[in-house]
Amino acid sequence: MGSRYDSRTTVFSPEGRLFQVEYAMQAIDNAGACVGLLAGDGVVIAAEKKATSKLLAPSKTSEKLYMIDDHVACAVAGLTSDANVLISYLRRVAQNYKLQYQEPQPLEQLIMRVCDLKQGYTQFGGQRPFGVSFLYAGWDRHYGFQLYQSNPSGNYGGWKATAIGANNQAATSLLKKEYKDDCSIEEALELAVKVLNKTMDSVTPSADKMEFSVLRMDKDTGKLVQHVMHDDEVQELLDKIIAEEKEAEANAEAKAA
Amino acid sequence: MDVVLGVTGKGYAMVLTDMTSNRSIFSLKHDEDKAAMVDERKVLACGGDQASRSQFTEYVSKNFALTALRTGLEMSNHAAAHFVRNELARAIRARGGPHQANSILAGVDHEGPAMYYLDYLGTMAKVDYAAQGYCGYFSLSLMDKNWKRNMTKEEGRDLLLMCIDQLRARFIINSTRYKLIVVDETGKSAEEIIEP
Amino acid sequence: MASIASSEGDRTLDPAMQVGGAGVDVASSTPLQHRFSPYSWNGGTVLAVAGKDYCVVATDKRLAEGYSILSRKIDRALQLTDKTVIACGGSHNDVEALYNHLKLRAVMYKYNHEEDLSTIGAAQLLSNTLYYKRFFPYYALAVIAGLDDDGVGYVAGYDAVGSYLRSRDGYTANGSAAAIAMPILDNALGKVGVSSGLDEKPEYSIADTIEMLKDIFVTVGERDILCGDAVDIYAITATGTEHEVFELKAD
Amino acid sequence: MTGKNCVAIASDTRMGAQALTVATNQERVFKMNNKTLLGLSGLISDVYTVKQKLDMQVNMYKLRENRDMKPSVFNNMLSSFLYARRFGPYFIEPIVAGLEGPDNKPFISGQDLLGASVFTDDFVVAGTSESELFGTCESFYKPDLEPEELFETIAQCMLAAVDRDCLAGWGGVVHILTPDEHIVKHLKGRHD
Amino acid sequence: MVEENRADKSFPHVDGGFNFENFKRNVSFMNSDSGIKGTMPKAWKTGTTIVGVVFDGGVALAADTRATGNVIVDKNCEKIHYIAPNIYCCGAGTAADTEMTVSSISILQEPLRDTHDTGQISSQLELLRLNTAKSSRVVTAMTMLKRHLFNYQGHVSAALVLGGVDATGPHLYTVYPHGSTDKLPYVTMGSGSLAAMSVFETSYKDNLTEQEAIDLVAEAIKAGIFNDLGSGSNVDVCIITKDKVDMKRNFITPNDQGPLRASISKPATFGYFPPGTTKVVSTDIETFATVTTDVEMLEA
Amino acid sequence: MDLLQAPPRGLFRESHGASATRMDMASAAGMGHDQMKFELPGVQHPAEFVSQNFSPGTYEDNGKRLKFSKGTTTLAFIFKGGVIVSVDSRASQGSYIGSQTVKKVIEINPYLLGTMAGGAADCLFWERNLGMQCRMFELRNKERISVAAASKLLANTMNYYKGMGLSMGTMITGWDKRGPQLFYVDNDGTRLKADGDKPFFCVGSGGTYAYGVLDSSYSFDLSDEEAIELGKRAIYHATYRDAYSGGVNNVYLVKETGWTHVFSGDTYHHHDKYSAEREAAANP
Repeated sequence: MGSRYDSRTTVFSPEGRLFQVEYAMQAIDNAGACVGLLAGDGVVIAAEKKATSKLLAPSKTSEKLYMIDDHVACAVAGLTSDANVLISYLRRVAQNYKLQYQEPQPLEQLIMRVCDLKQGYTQFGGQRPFGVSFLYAGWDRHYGFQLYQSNPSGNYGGWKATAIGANNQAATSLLKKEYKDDCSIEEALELAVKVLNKTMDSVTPSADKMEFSVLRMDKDTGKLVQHVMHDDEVQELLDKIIAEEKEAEANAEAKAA
Repeated sequence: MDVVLGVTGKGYAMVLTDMTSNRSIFSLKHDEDKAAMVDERKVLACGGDQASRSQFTEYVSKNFALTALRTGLEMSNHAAAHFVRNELARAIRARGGPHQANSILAGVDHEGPAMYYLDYLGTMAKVDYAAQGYCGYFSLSLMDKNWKRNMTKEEGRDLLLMCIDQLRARFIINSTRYKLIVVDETGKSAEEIIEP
Repeated sequence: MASIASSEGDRTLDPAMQVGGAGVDVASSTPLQHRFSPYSWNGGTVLAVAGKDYCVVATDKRLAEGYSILSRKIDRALQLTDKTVIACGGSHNDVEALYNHLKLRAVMYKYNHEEDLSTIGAAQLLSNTLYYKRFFPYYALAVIAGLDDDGVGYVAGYDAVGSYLRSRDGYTANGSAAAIAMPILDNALGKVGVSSGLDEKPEYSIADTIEMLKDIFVTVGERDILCGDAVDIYAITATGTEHEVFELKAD
Repeated sequence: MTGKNCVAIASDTRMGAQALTVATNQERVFKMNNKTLLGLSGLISDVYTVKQKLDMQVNMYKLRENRDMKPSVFNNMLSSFLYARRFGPYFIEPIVAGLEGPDNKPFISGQDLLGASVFTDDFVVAGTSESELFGTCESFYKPDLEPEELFETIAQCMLAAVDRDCLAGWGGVVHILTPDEHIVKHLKGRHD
Repeated sequence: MVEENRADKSFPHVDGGFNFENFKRNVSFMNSDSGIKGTMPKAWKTGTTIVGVVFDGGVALAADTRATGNVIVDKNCEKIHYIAPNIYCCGAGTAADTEMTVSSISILQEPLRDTHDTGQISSQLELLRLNTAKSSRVVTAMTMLKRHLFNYQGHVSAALVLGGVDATGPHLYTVYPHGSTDKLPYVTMGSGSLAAMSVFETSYKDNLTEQEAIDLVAEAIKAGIFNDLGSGSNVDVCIITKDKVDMKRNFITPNDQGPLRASISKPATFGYFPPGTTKVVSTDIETFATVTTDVEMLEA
Repeated sequence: MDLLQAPPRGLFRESHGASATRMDMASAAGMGHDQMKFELPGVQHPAEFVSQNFSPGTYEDNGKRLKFSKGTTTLAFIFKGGVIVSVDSRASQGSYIGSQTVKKVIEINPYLLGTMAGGAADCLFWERNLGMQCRMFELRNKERISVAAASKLLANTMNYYKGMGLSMGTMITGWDKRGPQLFYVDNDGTRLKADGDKPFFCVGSGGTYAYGVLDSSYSFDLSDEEAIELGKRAIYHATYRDAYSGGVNNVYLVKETGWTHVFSGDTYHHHDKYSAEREAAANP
């Protein structure tokens, strides 16, 4: 693919492509997958944690899912170091908005800000683009629950269900097939597990390889709650899905028989 | 010395200002607007010297317009009030000095009507009715006595007229004309010049 | 009061005379001003509580100026008659002068009328005496405590120029720590103009009252640097006045 | 004021421009996180500004560190914040009250407008009624009160004190923080 | 690069140094004749008696524990501040100045390591120690302090007694708010300095033993506590020798109010508030979720 | 002592004035000495010195520790049933509330009332002094002094001490041959008669708020009950907004037969009552 048009971010190829930006996007396709689903009563984002080495101490905090503010969470696929810079930027933007207006920043405004920053790195020379894509799960009073995706080019868009990272085509096609509008959070979680199962290398899904975050309204208090699921909750969810799959298989076999 | 008053009621907020512009011992003008719509459904009524007042109101309204253009969203009363307060608090620390503007911000948003008392120091209070400057000494007791929740527009107007009568009777500085602006869900729903 | 004789008020010195004077800025064009204050601030806190048939007044014994303690055993209270005690915080020179004057007036009254000045009469006398110095006040923050003509406890607080008022609920505080002590008394005893404390304020006995005042003085001693060392407590009943000294901390 | 595994801050609710009472619903006590309460007395404009700036720092800390700021740490941050403005201070006097560490040990501190801290294990006070409050608290405070008792004590101390201050009152509010709950009680006070 | 935003810059640890954003505004407040001036809070002073004495093999520092504003705001404050493992310092003057110039609580406790660079002599010394791998000298600390104070021309109102033991032996300095210093065998500072000095002048002798030094400084502080109204409460003593530092916090507590209170039998209804004494208009209770990873937003 | 004495002129030059002062002393302490004179500080300009150093300032007493008690919201109005006098009861020294139970209506005699605003001692003393002068008048002339004359006496006194830093804003009210009368007198020597369609005054820091209520609700034809209620209401609203007014509301009604103290109640309870009424009005 090498060409003399890919040595700089700021140079278009004759076909009108920015190779560096595309390479960045390809780099992301190797990263652990993230999937996001918009449910009727909340947003689910989930991510695969890639186990690189047995010797690596597991991170104390989340590797793939980050809280940006009380009303926004994001999932990251790509270079973690790049992501850290952008996440801290996102947090500062959100906090500054709050400082100025004393209310949470509308989601799209926040994403627009970080995408402007990302875009800058595709246009000015001497620096490479950020090698990260994000999924954003959030809520604001204007549009309720929302799911967005952004990539290194600085493009972003709103989605009902989407995936980034490794095997995202496969994930997206599964989502296309199985996603239902206005599904419940539980259904969305189950679908997220299925999608991750499909994208992950390993055969047996396990809780320590996945992260889930749910944004929803608390039924009792009516307040927005961001909930990062514990390992045992994740395991419970996995067990349930595996049981269902087995049952389905058994049914199928029975049918076939 | 300006008269700046406001009340909220059922689904609306209204402000009343005098229309006099004074300098030294004479009065320059009797048709000065001291309240401006800074947004579709927000009005900023302001007392203070004319320069500060106009600079300040314009700064606020242009910023709100910019925000609306950028985001396509309407700012909540809460956010708008904090924006204005922050600007006041910033200005008083800045080289240019404070906005010598004591204002009342009133508006109607998805949560209904709201009113904020803001002075040049950056003091802010969310209130049901308000008066800025000296006119407060004469009208607040009337508002305390006669204001009630969910007043109709007519009742609100009557209350403000009562305050004007009081100011005419007791305030050393007398203005002849006052302007009343009513904001409701649809935006500016009425504007009236009140003359004796 | 000798110092007052030397007062020439705001004295403007001729800058020319200051040339070569120690520590004087010769280049300065503003004239040097000497201001003289005839007052000092010696602290002093007075609390008084009146009951149905008694009255207790307590005042601390520390005489202070700035950060210095001038005396740890000053008497701030004046027993004017058997049934009347006056105690003052403020500038102690003025307080002494005031006391001397009042003593004289009380004695003269007794000679003329062959009876003691009543507490109510003394209260009015004190007010007038203070007011006659309206244009050069005694710096004395006074409390008068005693029994009225019916034998009921009488307490009144004064400002420096003689505005006074018999306390409706029978307590007052004056002097340096009035603001510290007053809300405590309000809470315990205040019935009107007060939103705190028990709904029904209890009636305290004279012994309880004394203990309560001691406790409040411990509090005041903890927070007011001018108050400490000891407290004079005068308990006035129909049978006479008992005097007690309660030791406070000395720091 | 501290209690047994709980802390409380009380404040009045008046907002005024000198003699004129502008509003009677002023919040001066804020929950910074589930373990920390902040009370700010002083110029109301600065109360807002400082509170909002601190809020931002507390949020950033939480996001960065994935844990809540401890009350003592918050106190230190506030202290540096104020002292940085040694020669142009904010006109506020803050009080920090919170529960510290896994044992929820009560923590309270007060600061002057330049950020000098006082740490006590009983009570701290600030504001226009400072002298009055010192009197009532010094007299009425008792150690190891349960939340309900602590509420009565702090509320009484506050009401009695503001009743002697022209510039304070018009209702009051008490915030009580226990390990599990944040209780806010609005008090009936004098409105004159 | 990632842009710096405005609000962040207004926070101390970004810029470093003092922040003068309010200065102009405050000057206009002070010049205004409205009632605003009278209601402004005032800075606390330590009042204070602080002393130090050199003895055979070490330095003894001592301080009282009172801080005053309009009234006594702190009955048991700490006025002996850490500077280095072998150097301590007593502070008198404006409470914030003494605390922040000398100690730097925010350094000792996490996590705002990068607060403004003023003051915090102790942190500068720590950096110096890390860079040079040598223990700090008292004279270094003294020079840093005097430079800092001189720089601010007395506006940073801290009067200090600095003591420590280093490779060259025990040293005791006083540092005045304008930056002048003295090196003496026995020193006093603060509003109670005269009272304390009278004790030193009476009882000081060369080559005191450690115990004699402790007794002497404690006596000097007590003189301040009882004769100076700005000083009060307890005696803190700090003994620095070549090998160790012995911080005797509340070494003597001559002013405990406990016994005094105990001697009073106040009526039972005084300060007794049964439940329901206070009239409550409304109660809101927020119960914290037990799951710690949940984060709640206030206004959804 | 190097003290100047007030020169014997003005009020005190008149024989009844001078003797009145002595009489006051005599009644208080049984002494007829002329020892009691107003002492002035021995400076070149005593008036200036006095007003600079000892007059009650607006919010703080010129930075002096010497703080005098001061107030206030007071009001009085004439209506068909007589005169209503309604006052608060707060005495403040700086922002500290010295007392919540001050009697700000001074009962000069059974037919004359004075109110108190400004320096408490100034009002108290001079209205006491006025009471004495009124009594002297009665004894001399065998008839009660008119309210107009009484207020004029007080205004004369104030005029004499003009510029010395006295602080007084008072209303003198009563019932005389000409019916209910109300006068305003202050430390500048101002003396105003209440008449016309708004025969009332509000005095003190909370006065503007009281005016709001009075101006909008006043009518000459109020019944006694309505008038008392209006008096209460006006004071309540003033205490609510003005930091330096509060405490207990005292209402007096002046009739041909003299004054009666018709109401005394804590504004604490007024607030409960009126705010409940307002809530009720919002949800009929």
